[in-house]
Amino acid sequence: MKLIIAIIKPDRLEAVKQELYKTDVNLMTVNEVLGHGRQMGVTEVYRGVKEMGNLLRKIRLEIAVNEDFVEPTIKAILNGAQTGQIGDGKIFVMDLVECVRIRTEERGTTAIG
Amino acid sequence: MKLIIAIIKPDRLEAVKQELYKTDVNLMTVNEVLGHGRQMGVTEVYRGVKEMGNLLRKIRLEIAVNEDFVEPTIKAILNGAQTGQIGDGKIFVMDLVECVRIRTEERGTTAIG
Amino acid sequence: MKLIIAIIKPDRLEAVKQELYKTDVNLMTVNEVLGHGRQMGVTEVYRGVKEMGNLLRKIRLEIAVNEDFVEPTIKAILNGAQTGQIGDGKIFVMDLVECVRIRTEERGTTAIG
Amino acid sequence: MRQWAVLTVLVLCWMSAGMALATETATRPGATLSPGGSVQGFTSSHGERDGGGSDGLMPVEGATRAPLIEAQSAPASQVMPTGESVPKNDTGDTAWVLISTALVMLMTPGLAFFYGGMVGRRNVLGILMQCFVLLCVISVQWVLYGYSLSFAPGKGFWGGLEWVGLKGVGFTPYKDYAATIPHQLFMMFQGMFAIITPALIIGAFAERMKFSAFMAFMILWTTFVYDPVAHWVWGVGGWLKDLGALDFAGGTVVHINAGIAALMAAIFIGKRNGGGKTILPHNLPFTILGTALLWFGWFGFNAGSSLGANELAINAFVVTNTAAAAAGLSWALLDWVFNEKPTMLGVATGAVAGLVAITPGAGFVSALSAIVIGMFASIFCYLAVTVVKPGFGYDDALDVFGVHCVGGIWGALATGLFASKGVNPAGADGLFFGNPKQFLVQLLAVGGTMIYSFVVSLVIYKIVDVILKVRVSEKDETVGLDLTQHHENAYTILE
Amino acid sequence: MRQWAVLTVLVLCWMSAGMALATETATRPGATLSPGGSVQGFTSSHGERDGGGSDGLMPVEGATRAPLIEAQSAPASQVMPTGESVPKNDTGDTAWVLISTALVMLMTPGLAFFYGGMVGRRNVLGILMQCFVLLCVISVQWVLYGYSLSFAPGKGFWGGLEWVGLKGVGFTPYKDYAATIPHQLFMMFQGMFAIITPALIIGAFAERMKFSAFMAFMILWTTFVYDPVAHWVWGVGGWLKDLGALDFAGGTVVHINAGIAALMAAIFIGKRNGGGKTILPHNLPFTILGTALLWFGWFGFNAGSSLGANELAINAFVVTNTAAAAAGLSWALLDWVFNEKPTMLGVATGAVAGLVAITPGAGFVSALSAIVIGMFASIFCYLAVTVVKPGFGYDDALDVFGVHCVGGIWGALATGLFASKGVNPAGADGLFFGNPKQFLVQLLAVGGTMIYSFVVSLVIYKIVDVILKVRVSEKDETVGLDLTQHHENAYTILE
Amino acid sequence: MRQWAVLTVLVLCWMSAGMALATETATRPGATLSPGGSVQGFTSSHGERDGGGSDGLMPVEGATRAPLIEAQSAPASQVMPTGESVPKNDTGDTAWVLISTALVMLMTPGLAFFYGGMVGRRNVLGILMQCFVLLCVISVQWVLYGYSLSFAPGKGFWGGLEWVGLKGVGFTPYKDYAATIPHQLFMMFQGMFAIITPALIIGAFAERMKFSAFMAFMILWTTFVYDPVAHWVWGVGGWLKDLGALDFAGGTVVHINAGIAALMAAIFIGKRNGGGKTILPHNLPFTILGTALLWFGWFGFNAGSSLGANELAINAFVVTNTAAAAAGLSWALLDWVFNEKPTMLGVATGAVAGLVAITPGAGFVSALSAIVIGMFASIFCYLAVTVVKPGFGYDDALDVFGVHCVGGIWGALATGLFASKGVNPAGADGLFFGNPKQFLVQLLAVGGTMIYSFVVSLVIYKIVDVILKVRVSEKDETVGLDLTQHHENAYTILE
Ligand SMILES: Nc1ncnc2c1ncn2[C@@H]1O[C@H](COP(=O)(O)OP(=O)(O)O)[C@@H](O)[C@H]1O
Ligand SMILES: Nc1ncnc2c1ncn2[C@@H]1O[C@H](COP(=O)(O)OP(=O)(O)O)[C@@H](O)[C@H]1O
Ligand SMILES: Nc1ncnc2c1ncn2[C@@H]1O[C@H](COP(=O)(O)OP(=O)(O)O)[C@@H](O)[C@H]1O
Repeated sequence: MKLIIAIIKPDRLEAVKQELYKTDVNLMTVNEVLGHGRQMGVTEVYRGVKEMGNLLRKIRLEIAVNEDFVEPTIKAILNGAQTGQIGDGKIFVMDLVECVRIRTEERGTTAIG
Repeated sequence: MKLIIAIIKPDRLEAVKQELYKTDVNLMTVNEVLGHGRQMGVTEVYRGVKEMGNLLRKIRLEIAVNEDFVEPTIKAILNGAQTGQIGDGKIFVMDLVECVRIRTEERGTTAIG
Repeated sequence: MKLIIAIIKPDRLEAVKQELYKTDVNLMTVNEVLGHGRQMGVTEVYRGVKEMGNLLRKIRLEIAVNEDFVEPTIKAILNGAQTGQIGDGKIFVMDLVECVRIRTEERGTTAIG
Repeated sequence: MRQWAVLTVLVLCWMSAGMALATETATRPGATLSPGGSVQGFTSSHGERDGGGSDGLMPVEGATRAPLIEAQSAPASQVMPTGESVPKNDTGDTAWVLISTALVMLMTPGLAFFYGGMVGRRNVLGILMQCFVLLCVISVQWVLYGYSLSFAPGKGFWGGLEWVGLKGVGFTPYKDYAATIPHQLFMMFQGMFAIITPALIIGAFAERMKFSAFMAFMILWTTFVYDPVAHWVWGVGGWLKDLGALDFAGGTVVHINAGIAALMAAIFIGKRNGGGKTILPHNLPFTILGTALLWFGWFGFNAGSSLGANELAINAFVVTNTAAAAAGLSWALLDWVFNEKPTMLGVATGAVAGLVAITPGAGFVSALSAIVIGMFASIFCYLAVTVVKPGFGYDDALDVFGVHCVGGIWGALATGLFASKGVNPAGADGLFFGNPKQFLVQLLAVGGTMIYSFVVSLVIYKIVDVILKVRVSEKDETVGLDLTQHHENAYTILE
Repeated sequence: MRQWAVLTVLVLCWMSAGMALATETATRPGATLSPGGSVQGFTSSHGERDGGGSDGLMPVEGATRAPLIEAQSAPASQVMPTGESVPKNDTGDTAWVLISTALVMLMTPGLAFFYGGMVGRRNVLGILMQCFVLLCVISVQWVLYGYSLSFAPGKGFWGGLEWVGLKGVGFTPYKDYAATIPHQLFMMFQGMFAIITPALIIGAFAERMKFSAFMAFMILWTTFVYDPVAHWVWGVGGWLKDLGALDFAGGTVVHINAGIAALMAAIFIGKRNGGGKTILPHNLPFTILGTALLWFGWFGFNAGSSLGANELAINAFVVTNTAAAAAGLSWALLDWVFNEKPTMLGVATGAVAGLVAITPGAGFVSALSAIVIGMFASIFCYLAVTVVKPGFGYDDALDVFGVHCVGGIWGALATGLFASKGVNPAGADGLFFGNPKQFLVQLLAVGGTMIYSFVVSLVIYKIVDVILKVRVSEKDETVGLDLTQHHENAYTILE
Repeated sequence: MRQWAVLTVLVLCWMSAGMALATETATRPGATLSPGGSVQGFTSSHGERDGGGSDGLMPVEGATRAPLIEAQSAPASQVMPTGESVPKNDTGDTAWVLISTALVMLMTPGLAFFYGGMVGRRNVLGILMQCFVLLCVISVQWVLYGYSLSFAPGKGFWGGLEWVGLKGVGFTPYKDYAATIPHQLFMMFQGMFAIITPALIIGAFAERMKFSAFMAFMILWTTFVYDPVAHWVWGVGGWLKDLGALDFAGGTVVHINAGIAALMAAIFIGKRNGGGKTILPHNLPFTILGTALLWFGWFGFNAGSSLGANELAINAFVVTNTAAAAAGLSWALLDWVFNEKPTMLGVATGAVAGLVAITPGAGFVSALSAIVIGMFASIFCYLAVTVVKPGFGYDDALDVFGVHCVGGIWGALATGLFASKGVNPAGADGLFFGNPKQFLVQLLAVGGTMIYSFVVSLVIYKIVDVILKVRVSEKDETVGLDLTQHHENAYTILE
């Protein structure tokens, strides 16, 4: 089991979700984060004082999947999120030791989906 | 050392916290996320246009624990969060390679608690 | 590759960022969380009813780095975030199995930086 | 429970007061001279062109030999010289009541934000919606039959149906209510009161009432509780008016009336899930915005109730501001003493309590009395909210009873204490100015309203509950009223 | 597309109506007796000191033998006895119009919040900025030359430049516009209308218009569309005014005018990225706050358009409140039927639709008619928003066309149906009161305004687009207007 | 530091101006003819029933042979024919001042949101609380003794204690202040000014002042700084009034006075943690809401200062709106030039600067002058905020000095430049209309107020600091004032 974390642009969320559905990945957890990367922020000005904002709004997806879903999930995210422009984001994959479905107390690979 | 991530229903947070205290787990990090799972969202309507909201507010707990606290922590979360209804959430467990307490620069298992 | 998660005090973010830049760590993802730790919250009162708030605003940093950057990154965070007072936070380090740059589809250690 | 015992004793006290008064009134027939209601005239000025010379009186242009403002009661009418029977509109008075009407209208959205800021993020639209829908429904109800029920003259209990659909409600003044502004304007001004009164109740059952049941309850409540009580106190022929009860701008009709219905609703709908926990306001600035709009609008509510740009309006304006300020300050001090720090919600709550408390007496008391009334308003309401509510254990979520009913009772009684003919010659003196009977009259008005309102509200509540079930399901309550009752989210979480 | 065919048929209908009317008018020369415009006088009261005795009339102090309010049209002026030519300011009327002017000013920020709450979090400042900048720019434009273009008397199309820089616009009343308030006050009151009208259009191209292009478009639009159309309907010598079209407070000039320009803009700027998705309001309480301020301000807009604290003001006030309420209720019911639950945004939208619809008829229809007008306003606007918009496929982001143009058309026509001399003797009867011609006149006014506004707006749009490019880049649209057009964030995300 | 040198030179300049003036005044005894203060009468109209015929004058009903508005100064009183000594209330004037009073009250919450939106999320309640508590405390102080200190007649420095507790402040007009409205109304109207003035200062020490110290400072400041300065400029016997300084609605008394105290506070309380970083507004829409309420309320502030619904009110209304608009526009252009994009906060700041700058001259200058005054207001304030503040290095967090003091100084001087008897015959001509002396008088008033206010404020500050310690601990500052000073959170983070 793996935990996939993806940082994407906010306006790509809808497309990524659609791609994930196609790949039969329906479960995920989403939140808003601020990303600091290659992409330059937009200058802000308050009463004539410039502020170089370097944190940009991004969406963070957290998806737990079984091994054989790892590559399809990555592909789906790439399909949905790639624009070819700086700021497209990253995907991180980590090992998942255990997974529990709270409702049923099922564990492991059956609990994940 | 393990990092336990739990996604629970917002209204269960208080109960989960109480259960964790009983298990002597007092340290945790919490934030609000949106979950996409089996549970169906509530339809939203804006000026007659329906929008099928499928992301639901959830609470994400992040708890770093030593090995022997893993099972008790999972139990505590199950106790507090389980309602038996769809949307109860998931628990994910991952390996923690290192842990540092910033204040004291302590490392490892002594830093975790 | 490692994923470093740091929970710090909100007002230390700027300092931590400066330290990270000095260490040549420029990429990171940030969000706001609520921490429950040793630090006591501030009592709130609404119409004469006291509420003991025990969740405090913290900042969570997520930084993916290559192996040889792990210690420098930890050092940088410690430098920026340490005040010596309760509530300074924690650093967690986890193994990263894979990393993908969405824009270029590069993978592994070249994708991380 | 000990608390209910205390309550019983209070009711008994009230009843003996009523009997004492009844006896006294029976023996002294001249007792009903001072008219109650919002339209207190300066009867002493009749026929004097330049009454302005005598302090406390204000000549109104164009009202040459007529009373400045028509007192609405029969005795006052008698003093009007014959042959002066055609009242005329005064543009200045009309302008002031026009804008006052707009100000009172703004109070309902103000209240929506006052309440809306205090509830959770997932229930804020529920509050806003209930307030706005009342604005819509009662506006229409009022024009169709509400005004007629409340103000058509003649009967003791209800106003009858002569003025249904505004038939006969035209642009010439109806002198028994207001002699210098168009009758329709008086109608509209009063309509805004009929809107905000049920809206006040919303705070009691916040976060847990089903919307359909809400609608049914409110339409019935306005018709069978608000309209009659308004008639009692302000309508020609109303029994409390004839008794001489003083209620300048609606302490009894609006605040006690709504507050006691709120208590009933809080008791019978039951505690919120989680057992009537503390309010954790999701957006206190909204609550403060609401407070600001309420305070602003209250100038129309109280100073507009003089129904003209006259000196009574000035008095009402000054004491309204002063009492609100004193009460806000007083709550801040209570918080400072009992909770270490003065709180913003406390000051806001105190200010509203002060505004409530000064409402019945705004045209009868002086600015210095207003300071005292305001100060004590916060003390009583603070006790109601921090001691009485937890003591009895009802979950009056946003403290409608604790602030509006308790503040209103104090205000009505304080009017019986502090009222002075020095302020308003057409009013009455209170206990502190040598007239203990006025205090008993006030007590009777308060008690009568409370009992009627509680009982009838309860009957309506039970009927609605049987037909529609008043409370939402536990699941809906958890998800929140916004999504379950209105299919909307107040805020986007992710964008 | 089928829809465009329907449209063509509609235009043809309108043209034949116009021709029918032209023929009739040619044969019946007395047809232009009833003055249009906002300043409807009670011509029947001329010369009567105590006209107050006859119901429906209100004597204004100091207007002893002059018409109460100067009707602005030539025929009305004729009835004024000679030797009465020096109009005087009335303090009550002045007070009411002063505060009305302030109320109308508040509507522009109200609109900013109404719209601002509906857009995404990253575009809210874009909306607020556009509204505020219009408040600034048009305020200056109006003083410099806008008022002159709109109201300087004499020409049929434009008002000319006599009053540029307020030259000659002093403090004595200009009786053809308002006989009892200072001329400068009339100027300022009208100025607030000139501000909010272009502001209404903002909703159509929300989230995607470049700020520089916006500025250019709006200055040109106000000069070449708003100013002439205002002159047509309200200016001395305006052709629609002379035709006898009734538009009490700006249904045609403000709402139809802005609404049709909005449609043009929505069509030509194209859909938002993502293809004109639903609105997901980032902060509905802001939208409700805006609705409250709009409703509150609309009392100034409509009841202030009587230009005095007179009975017309009362009538306008009452019907404004009633129509808004009825429309809010009606939309709630539509939502209840078609979407299971009544929604807060629905009630707010309905209320605004009702306010729009009652605007042209506020001084001509009764409260009961207002209920009908309000109810249908929501029905028509609901259809426009849920059926017509998706049908044609334009992306009128915040439904300016669907609410303001459709509501305005319905209101203008409804005035031709429900207007009654029983309400306003100086007005006219509508179709339902036996005068079908008035309906045709209304139709002609509506159609003329729509065609002129659409065409000229389009020309201006195209010119601006060539020079400045109207639409922001796709990247800027994604990031949001707040950051890209104004270098600001509405909210801190992290602190 | 070079900056302090510049400052010294400026002070020297001011002193020589004063001396020059003193010499001149000594030799020309007729110099005090034009009354200062808010109650500028049209003395030329005395005794003319139909003064309305001459442009620029407005007859007020019922003031037949009396001056339209009683000028408050001795010279003006002299022109009043004897036998006309009983002033009468006018309902229209009363209505306008009533609503104006309510409007000015609304400015304090408006300011709360204007400031509150600009601070961090954890300090917003701190701001709201300070504003609201001032509304409460000063309302009570004013009734108890503040009004007496400021306006009781006779002394040059303070007003004395004759009117303590409103003793003798009744409903008949006090003609030296306002001849057509009840005295208590004038009192209340002025009370709202006494509330907002200290509230303005809050922005300077935002996010770091201890609440207890705040309370102490503000009560003392209002008593020892505001009350006397108000007396100087507006009170019968005040020395600046007698000197002929023009301050229509409080440029000196309110804005310069508060602005310089703010500068003092910013300097002595020291920079915020992190060294006086930029403002990062946590909720700019709140700031815009506040701006809207301020603009709206300012109509009461300026146009209400004419104390009647007269032509001065109209003039003040028009120039207020025009100057605000021109200044908003001007700041937008500055931003466009220097920061690539016009910003919303910029337009809001500019509008407030324009409102500040037009305040002293609102009753003396024309609309075209108002455009110039507004334009330059933004230029000067922009410089103050972006050049002067960083130059000197004080941390005036929300730019109270930069906007209110600088804008106020410019406004006071601009009045000395642009004032014209063509606009207000009872006023004076300014430099550009051939009267350089007026400019010197204005300079003297500005300088006198600044020095007095700075010095006395500093003394009060130091006393409070010794007793209570003014600044919160570093830890409390980090956590934020909401939690540490008021035990509340403005928003729930998690629900
Ligand atoms: N090493 C990293 N650790 C944590 N987050 C990262 C890392 N690299 C990138 N990110 C996240 O991904 C986002 C996009 O990165 P950026 O360098 O702008 O994109 P790209 O190089 O793929 O075009 C960043 O804003 C940040 O949130
Ligand atoms: N595989 C997954 N990866 C990430 N998050 C998940 C996953 N499965 C569930 N979740 C999270 O848990 C929440 C509850 O899941 P759901 O399927 O509705 O609950 P259950 O099946 O336990 O009743 C989801 O809303 C989502 O946030
Ligand atoms: N074991 C843990 N698991 C998750 N989060 C933790 C853990 N320990 C600490 N934290 C986070 O770190 C924050 C600071 O912890 P705290 O105990 O107050 O600090 P310290 O002991 O370093 O002074 C907490 O508020 C919490 O968010």
